[in-house]
Amino acid sequence: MIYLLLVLWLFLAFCIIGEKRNIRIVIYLCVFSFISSISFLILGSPDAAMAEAAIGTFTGIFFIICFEKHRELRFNEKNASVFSRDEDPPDIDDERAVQALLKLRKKARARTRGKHNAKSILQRYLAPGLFSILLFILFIVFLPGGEANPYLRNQFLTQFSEHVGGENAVTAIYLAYRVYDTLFEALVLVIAVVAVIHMSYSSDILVKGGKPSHVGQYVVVVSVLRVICAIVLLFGFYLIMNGHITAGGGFQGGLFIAAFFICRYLVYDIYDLPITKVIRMEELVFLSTVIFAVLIVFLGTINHLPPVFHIVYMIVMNFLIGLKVACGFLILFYRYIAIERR
Amino acid sequence: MINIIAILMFFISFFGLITSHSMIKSIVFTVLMESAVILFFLSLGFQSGIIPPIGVNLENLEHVADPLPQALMITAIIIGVAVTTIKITILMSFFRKFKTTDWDEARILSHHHEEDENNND
Amino acid sequence: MLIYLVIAPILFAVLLYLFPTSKISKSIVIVAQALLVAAAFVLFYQSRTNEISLNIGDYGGFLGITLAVDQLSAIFLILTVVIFFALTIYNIGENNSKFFWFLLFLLEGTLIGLFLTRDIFNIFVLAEVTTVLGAIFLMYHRIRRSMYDGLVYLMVNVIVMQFYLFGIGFLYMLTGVLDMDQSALVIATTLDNSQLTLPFALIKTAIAAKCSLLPLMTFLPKVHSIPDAPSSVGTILSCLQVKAGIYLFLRFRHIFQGIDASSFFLILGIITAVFGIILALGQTNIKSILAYSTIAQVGLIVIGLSLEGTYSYIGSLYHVFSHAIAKATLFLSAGIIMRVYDTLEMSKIKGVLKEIPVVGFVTILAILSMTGAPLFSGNISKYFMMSEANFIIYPIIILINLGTITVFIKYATILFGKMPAVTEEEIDEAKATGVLQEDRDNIERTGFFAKAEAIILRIDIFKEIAVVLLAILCLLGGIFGTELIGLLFHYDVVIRFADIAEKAIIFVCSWGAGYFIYRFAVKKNASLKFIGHLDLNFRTICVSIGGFFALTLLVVGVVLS
Amino acid sequence: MEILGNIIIILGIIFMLFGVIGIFRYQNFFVRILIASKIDTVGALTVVIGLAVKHGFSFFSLRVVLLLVLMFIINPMVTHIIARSAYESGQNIDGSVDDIEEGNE
Repeated sequence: MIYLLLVLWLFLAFCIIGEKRNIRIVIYLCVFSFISSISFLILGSPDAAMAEAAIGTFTGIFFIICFEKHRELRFNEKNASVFSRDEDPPDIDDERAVQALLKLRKKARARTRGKHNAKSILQRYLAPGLFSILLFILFIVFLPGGEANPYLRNQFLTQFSEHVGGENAVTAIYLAYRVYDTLFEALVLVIAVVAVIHMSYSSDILVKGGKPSHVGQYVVVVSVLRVICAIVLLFGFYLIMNGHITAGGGFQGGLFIAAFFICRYLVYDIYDLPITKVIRMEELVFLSTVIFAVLIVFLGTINHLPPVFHIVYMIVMNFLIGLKVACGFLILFYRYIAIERR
Repeated sequence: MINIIAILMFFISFFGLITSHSMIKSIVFTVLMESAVILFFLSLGFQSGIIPPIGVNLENLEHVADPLPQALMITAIIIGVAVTTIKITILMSFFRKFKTTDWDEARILSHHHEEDENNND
Repeated sequence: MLIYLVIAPILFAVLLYLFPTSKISKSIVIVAQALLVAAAFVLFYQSRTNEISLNIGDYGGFLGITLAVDQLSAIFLILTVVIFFALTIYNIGENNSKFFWFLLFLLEGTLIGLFLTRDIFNIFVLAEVTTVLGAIFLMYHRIRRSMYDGLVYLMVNVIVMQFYLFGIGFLYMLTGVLDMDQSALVIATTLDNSQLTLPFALIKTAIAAKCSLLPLMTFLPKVHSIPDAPSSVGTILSCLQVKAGIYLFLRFRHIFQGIDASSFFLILGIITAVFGIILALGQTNIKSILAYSTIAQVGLIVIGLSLEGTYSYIGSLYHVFSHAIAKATLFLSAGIIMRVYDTLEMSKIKGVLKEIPVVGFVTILAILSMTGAPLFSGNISKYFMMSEANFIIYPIIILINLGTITVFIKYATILFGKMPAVTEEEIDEAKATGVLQEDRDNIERTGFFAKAEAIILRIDIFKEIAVVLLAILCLLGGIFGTELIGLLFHYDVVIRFADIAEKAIIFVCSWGAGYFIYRFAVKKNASLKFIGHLDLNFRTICVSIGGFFALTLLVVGVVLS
Repeated sequence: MEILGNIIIILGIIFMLFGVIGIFRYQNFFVRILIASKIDTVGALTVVIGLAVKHGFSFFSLRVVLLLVLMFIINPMVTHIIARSAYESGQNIDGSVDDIEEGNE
């Protein structure tokens, strides 16, 4: 079963290599994440599977919004360069600079196009293919034999319920044993949000005047989503609150909550999100996550608390992380629909 | 066996990286590379009929999956998506400015000040 | 204590970002930075007597993450806080937004975390964070070249970190733990070399890319010397990020004790140094010269670390220190020069000594330290590095130093001469091509406006203070070299006067030879210029990563075993 | 109970098989989307019902039934939106292409 899936997985990778249209590449990528998610589930890791599934969806959405902003990006990579003056003025106002850039582009295109066309497919792919196969063979030759050393696995499985509590060993590791890693991972998300806001071009930090979703004309979609979005929100909170017992946790639940806000955007056409406030909230939540972790785990308090509080700690921590992730992805989504609007 | 598939995937995406001219494809291939490594980690200690490390009294069970790689890989997945969003944003800013996603063209365009100076010398 | 050194800068950065006003009070920043320096020194002082370690959460049995300070960590910790303190002073006078300080403090926190942690996976996480932060810092001004180079930097580092992650996957499979010391123990007791070849090659590939060893060295200096990026980021990347690669190199050498690949890395180091010098000689841009000479020095450090013996080990580590400080001085003064002349092209920069005498003087001091003049810290480190070299390596190190001297003779030409005036045509052309327009957003490049609008440009006094402080450190590191080594390494070293005199003679001869080489072989050499502008595209960089991996695998698996 | 469940699951798989054959059999886009939606709705729903029957009256079955309800709502919507956007971007009912933007190969 899993081998069948994995063969399909490899096949998709080959599809991406051969594909030229960007929109199809992204669709293949989404299918790829879907298959990876199912394989992870079969490998006995529902938490990672859930994270992968949610992440695959969000990455696909971001790519597609990106293509929607620049429609020429959607199709052929070679066509993705229709440079007409009236449609989309570049940043430089000066006419001469635009002309210079145009000339330079023409030159660059001629140079690279000449190179692309000169080689046939065989010439282009033969040497890199052989090189990759060589690396693969070398890798396989030196593959270390022997069984996996189960030292830490056994330690964790036997001790996590006593040390941390709960029933999910993965959450226990994620929130207690290796909470230091988790903090940095939350930090990466904070940085990503700030970076996306800093680096993308938009007239204002507020999303005022963002693009309405125009889903309103799709009556079926709107009425169905109106029902679904409540279930999505509920499921998100379910995952967060039960992260220590079943699969799921703060991160996965947070993504579901962000998905609820996306549904809300689609259904009600609400795009005037006070982004500055959400950013502030996200960072406050991050700060409180760090301080909470410092107080409970880093100071060693958790070992002196009765087991009930371990559960409380995990629920609060999951909740904070979930809130942070939800805010982060919400900002990312709204920022993506706001930037470079036409 | 699964780890060999993961390694194969790793090098397929490596092949993609060294052949693709499009920035979008390169970003996608780094995502695939990450997936390959994640699959490798999760397949450590795999056996058929494996069950997830959730529940009580796991210590008596033989077929419980290793929880540590799973926790590590959740971290890796999140870092991966954060980096990917940053990459997409840079790509969009870049495309807005230069209207191209081709690596070679982008290189020539973004270095053109230097090139001119070199030609003048 | 240990953990707050990492957490505090991060919390402080986020608090700064949350601060309602857009301008940050300068005193807050400088006080925070001074507190960090003080904390780091206290920690260093404590760690001298015994190693301080902290198991987060007190779980024991290698379940949690361990942070520890030993001698090696302490050295890098001190280096990090000193350089960041200088950077803070350098930037204090500028009208930087809070985003700048946010990035600076986050980078400091994560770099300190990278030097303190003992967990293999935690290193992956922190390395990713520093990479992302570095890439964003490079694109701080969001213009032209920085976007392309920032994207390449981000992509290549992410790919390389996948190799690292694969390596620690195998390491975890074989040893069953993620703690460095414990996995070193398990490897030494239960595993044989044939099992370790693959993880070794994978991890070394990542580390080699981090400290830009042989095949990957044309891309990192390009990133370090992006003209549009703030000069602080070049300093951080060139002085600390590359040194973090050296740190990881040493750590993983300790883990893979059984695999003795020092001869391989010796050869790699020599080739890297030679190529770094040749590439540096071909540059026409002052920041690129500095960035490429970093590669040469990294090669030198790797040579020193690959030699057997305590003295060369100490010398190399001390060279990490002295090179970082001298290079930071040079990079920051290059930032000031760029501000005044509004260009980085060597041909347009003349007469720095006359125009900005403080910067010119500081540059001379730093160059002397870099090239290993007596009384400077570079001399001490090179002295110890060479004291245990055999008869083949000894002349090679002297030749590499000769190359470095030639590079810096080339660099020193900017100090003399007369500052060229700006012509009307240049201003017109700049206005026409939109460069002037772009510079409006760019805070660092204001010299051109000053010239174009006939204003006298005033240099920020804090910038001069920062570079002067760093230059004084170079000098102190040389005069009190033995004491400093005793303090840092807990090891009493002796310097014989006769050796110093011998070194001084060699040094003077090298300067003479370097001048002749520069005068007759380098100055108008077209082929050097061609080599200097060699630029790998993204696909070629990926191929070279793969090539390095295959080479390491073959050498370690077939040749050395 | 278990045999009944298995029979229903096999029935669902047969539905799916017909759907897959249908996709390859017809060339018209709208016919294809119709058949593809059959795989989603009829096939998958039958399999899920089979699972619920197989496990009898339990907490697991309750969750499966919830899933079934969600699928029942979402799948037709997705098919609808694909078909509608195809129509709006110029795909004609008779199968000819109006002015759909195609990147050249």
